[in-house]
Parts: sequence; structure tokens; C-alpha cells
Amino acid sequence: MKFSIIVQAAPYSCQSAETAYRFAKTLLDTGHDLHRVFFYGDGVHTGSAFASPPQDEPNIPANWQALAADHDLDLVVCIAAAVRRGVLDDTEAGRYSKSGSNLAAGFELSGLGQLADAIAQSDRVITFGA
Amino acid sequence: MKFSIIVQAAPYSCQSAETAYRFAKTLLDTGHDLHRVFFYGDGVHTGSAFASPPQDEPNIPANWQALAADHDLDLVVCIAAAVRRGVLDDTEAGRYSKSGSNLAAGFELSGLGQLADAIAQSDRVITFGA
Amino acid sequence: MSDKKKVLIINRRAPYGRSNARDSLDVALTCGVFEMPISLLFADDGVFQLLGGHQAKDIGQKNLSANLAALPMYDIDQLFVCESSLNTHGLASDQLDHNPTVVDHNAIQQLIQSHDVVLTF
Amino acid sequence: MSDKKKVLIINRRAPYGRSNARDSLDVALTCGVFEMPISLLFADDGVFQLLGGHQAKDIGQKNLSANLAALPMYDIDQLFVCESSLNTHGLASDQLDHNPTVVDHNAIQQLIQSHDVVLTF
Amino acid sequence: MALHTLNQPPGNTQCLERCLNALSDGDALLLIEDGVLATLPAHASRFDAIAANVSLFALQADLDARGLNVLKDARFTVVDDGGFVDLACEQDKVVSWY
Amino acid sequence: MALHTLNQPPGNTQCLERCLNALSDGDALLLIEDGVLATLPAHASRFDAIAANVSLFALQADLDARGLNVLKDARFTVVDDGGFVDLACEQDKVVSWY
Repeated sequence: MKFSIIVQAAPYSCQSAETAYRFAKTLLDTGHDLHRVFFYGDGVHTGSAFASPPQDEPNIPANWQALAADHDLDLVVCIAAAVRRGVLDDTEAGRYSKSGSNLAAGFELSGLGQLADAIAQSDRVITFGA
Repeated sequence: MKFSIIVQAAPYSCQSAETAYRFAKTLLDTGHDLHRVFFYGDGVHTGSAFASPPQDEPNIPANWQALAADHDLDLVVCIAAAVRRGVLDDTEAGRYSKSGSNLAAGFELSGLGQLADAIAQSDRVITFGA
Repeated sequence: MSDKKKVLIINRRAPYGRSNARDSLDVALTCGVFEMPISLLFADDGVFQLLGGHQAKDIGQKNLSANLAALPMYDIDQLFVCESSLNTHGLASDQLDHNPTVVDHNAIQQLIQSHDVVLTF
Repeated sequence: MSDKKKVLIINRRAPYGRSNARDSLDVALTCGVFEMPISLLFADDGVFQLLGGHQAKDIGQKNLSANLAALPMYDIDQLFVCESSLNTHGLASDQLDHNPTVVDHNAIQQLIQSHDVVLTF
Repeated sequence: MALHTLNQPPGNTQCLERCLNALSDGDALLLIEDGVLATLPAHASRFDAIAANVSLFALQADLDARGLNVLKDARFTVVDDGGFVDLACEQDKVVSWY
Repeated sequence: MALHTLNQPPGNTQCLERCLNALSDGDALLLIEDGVLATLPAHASRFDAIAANVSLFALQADLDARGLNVLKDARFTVVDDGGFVDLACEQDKVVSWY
């Protein structure tokens, strides 16, 4: 079955961020498809390459990256939510004249149209809220 | 009267982040002292130099920077909360081998001891929560 | 878009205190651009999103009601409001903007069952 | 530290779902290091922070109760729990770790009045 | 038919009541995260008004984390993460209450 | 004596009740952000049990934002941001309910 997942929760503040990752990993492990993960609201911080949790705690951005590499996932970070919260790719960093970018590899910034498309293309859409 | 402020709310997600700024500006405008602002939990995102809100919306990190410049404020971002959430100064970026840093000028990373000190030194401590 | 899924968006949060209301509206308008059939249900503290007379400038935000006024331009006209939530807050439907249809718990169950995708904010 | 302010920390959130419980404990332990007198009140869903038998490994977190066990090392032994919150959840004080003192609403008002600084999580 | 997930503790009365009032015949309710605190017998009466053929579930890892496995009410069926995915497949849609 | 601030809407019953039960004689309560929704007359009875000499306030900018200036119950005194700072000074401490 083809799923899409919406993540609205910030890692380290809300358990939903971790639950969403576990749900994604489980559905992939059991043979389902994951069309897209759409990070919205504070969920955009999941795409931060600068997140540096202690060694003995889960690294949620790195976990998503590893899962994406194994399963060729589409990890979309809402561009409007991300830019105002300080999650930038190289293009946006240039547009706003910032010293660098911090979007982690494996994630991409895009618009809400990607969420509308995920709704249209998926058998199930599940939200992990904050 | 000498205040300290604890900010736990993320800008753009929680109104508290904006209320905290307004409270700080008002107390300074009316002749009180602001000993320290301590950003904790998701409040650490207030210290992001990469935040790029639309032109017609308040830029909360920039507003704090301007207030700090006018009043020589002590804006402390909790280092443990910040590092795991991807808010890094140059030192921490080096420690974790990241490509750059994103702590905005005028903010500094430090430990919870700065909060304990703020409690000890201030006449009033007020929390803006999420 | 391969498919015109019917989408129900449930708005349960008060406006301004958190960004949920605005985030929800952005999703609704985007789905409207893609011509997906959208219904909006306002319940719990979300009914305050429809109350008139907002003046949010002093808290550094834009009036939500102005944005809601854009819904008809995207052919989004299926607005519902929960009767028991109005009663809880002592509000009458004629105090609300945008002419929502008042619905009870049974009708809300039907809304959920009759849409293909349900999003909550 | 110029002054030994008495600090009351009120814990109202369930453990694990949000980071409030852990954030609060980190503040308490830090104040303990600075030898500030600390009291902790657990109320509402916060009473679950004291329930025994946590096994949080599978949700990628550390057991909060283990961290709470560090409190006595910092001479933090003033722990209180709200009686009405226990009743709401059908919990008895002997199901809780760390031997909190059970308090009613009047005693909670007194705790707030008798401390110099009150923090809430 | 829908799978409803609830991640709010029972102290968030408004969210729990909203979720319970939204349940239709044949739906499933899965308590996750702080939502599993509502499995305590003290909260059992809140679930009395829902339709008889609504199935009630609670997520294993969240019960374990909070020490509730031995305390929970018997009418909740415990599922692991695979069971969560299965429930989402069995029902037509997922409604998240948070 | 304490200034209590409450930023949660009345639908967060647990937070509102906790705050109201914590009020002592001479305290002040200031509703801010979504907390100002509790100034509606429909919620007036919730405030009946508090001590007679607890003062009730609501923040101007938040009432304006939500269109509540004309609807609010008369027992709430409206204060601006300067009034918020003044209240924090007049009371011994500030307790934030959120």
C-alpha cells in the first residue's frame, strides 16, 4: 500500500517526530511503499544538517537520511515553513544572503504543492502532529 | 526593577515568542533592567541567523538583536538545547565537524548555570512557554 | 493529479496562539489551486477562527479572517462549524464570518466518513 | 550567587510525549549544583513522571525515573504531588517512586506563596 | 471507516472528547504517545459511550515507556509498530488527533 | 503575592483549572494570547470560585487580535503591555501557566 506521511513535530521537543520515523521504517520493512514524507511547521527542523544530539540519543535527522538512502525516499521540507525558521538550502541561503546553508543531504525544500500531490497519489496519508 | 526572561517558545509556531519580545521591549522602554534572556527548549531557534521570514512579517531574531544592541542585553541560548536542535556557534560547529555555524550575532551559547544565575540575580523571573 | 480526492480539513485550534490555523489555511488554498474538492470543519477552539473583527497588527500577525475571505476564489465553499463548540463558548452562528453550516456530532462523523483524506490542524 | 532564592518547579506534563519533564529536571539539577533550595511539585499529567516501571528504550528515550533518582545527590528532597491529580488518574501515592508528599489545593497555594521564584514546565 | 490516532494525555479533555465523538461504527482508535495514559481504569468510563463495534488499541512501546502495561484496562488491545501499520491499511483513512 | 499569566484557551480545561486553583488572596491573574478567550461571558462561571480579592486582567493586544474587546465579560480589566510589566512589578513573583 502506498503511504505518505506529514510530520509537524520538532525533533527533541515532541515525541511525534520519533513516532513518525518508527512508523515509516516499519511500513518500509513490511513491504509497503512510502511515496513522500512532507515536513511542515516545526517539523522542518528535522531537515537540519546542524542538529548534533548527544551520542547516546537518537539522531532523528540522520535516521531519516539513512532510511532515505536505503529506500530512495522523497523527503520534502516545506519551503515557506523552513525559510522563516532558518532551514535553508544553498539556493535560499543565496537569496537571503546568508553565510551558509543547513539543509541536510537527502532532504529537499519544496512547496505545498508537493503535499497536495502526495494526497492525490497516496492510498493513505497520516499526520504526526505536535 | 531587574527582570530575567525565559523563552521556551519557537518563533513562528508559538505566539509566546513574540509576546516575550514585546514584554522585554516594554520593560526596557519603561526604565526597568533586563538582566538576561534565557532561550530554552524550542526557544533556542530564536537565535538562528538563518531565519528568513517574509518582509511583511516580524523578524523575531532580528528584533531581539536590535533590542540587544540598544540596551547591551545578555541573550543566552541554552547550549544543550541548541546543539541538539541545530543551533551552533563556531566552536560547536567545529566540535561536531559541521560546514558552518548559524548562531546569530548578539546571542551566545551557554549552560543552564546562566539560568540559575539569572534566578539568583533578578527581582523577577518570567517564563514565556510553549 | 491522477485523482480528485475529497479532502476534509479539521481546524481545532484558536487563531494566533499557535500557527496551526494559518498552516491549515495554506494547505486548503494549495489544494484549491490543484482543484481538489475541499471541506473545512471548525471545531473546539477553532471556531474562533471564524469570529469577526480581528485586529492582529499589534501582535505582529496578519488578520486570519482576511485570508479566509480568499477561500471562495478557490471554489472552497464547504465550511462547517461544530454546534457543541459554539455552545461551549456561547457563540451564535450569526456572529461568524463566511457562513459556515452548523453541524452536530453525527454530521461530523458523516463528514469524516464521506471524505477520502482527513487532515487535522 | 548573591542570594539563596527558594525555587519551586511545577511539573504538569506527562513524561516522554514532550520534552518538558526532562527540561525541568535539568533545571532542577543545575539549581541543585548551585545549592539553591529547590522544591518540585508534580500535578496534572505530571504525576506520571513519578510512576514506577518506565522502559523508554523502544521510543528512543532514557528512563526519566533514573534521572529523578539523582535528585537526592543534589540535596533535592522536597517533592510534592497533587492529591486531586492522583485521584483523577486513579493512582495511589504508594505506586509512585521518590516518596513525594501528597498535597491539596490549599497546600499548593502555600507552596507558591512561600517560594521566591516559581517555574512551570 | 477510519483509523483514529490520539497522542494527547487524558488531561487534554477537549482533544479526547473530540476524538471519541468522531468515532463511527467500524472505526478503530489507537492510543499513541501520551495518549496511552487514557488506558488506565480510572478513565474507562470515558469510553463507555462509543459504538460497541469500535475497536480500541494502544501502542506497545508507549505503554512500556510509561510503565502502564500492568495497569491498563483490559479492553485495549496492545499492538506493536507493525500492528499500527496494519491498522492504517485495514481502515480507509487515518485521522490524527493531537 | 503572585501574578499568574495564562496563555491557554479555555478548551485546555486542565490548564485553566490548575491556574484558578493556584490563586491566593491578593494575587492577580492576567490572561494573555489564547488565554483571553476565557473572557467570554460563557466562561464567567469558571471564575466564580476564586477569592474575591483576586484581580482579573486581560491583555489588550490579544483581545484586539481575536475580536473580543466588545464581547468580553466586564470583570476583566484590560491592560496594555505597560500594564503587564506593572503587574509583574507589583506582585512578588510571576507564575506562567501554559
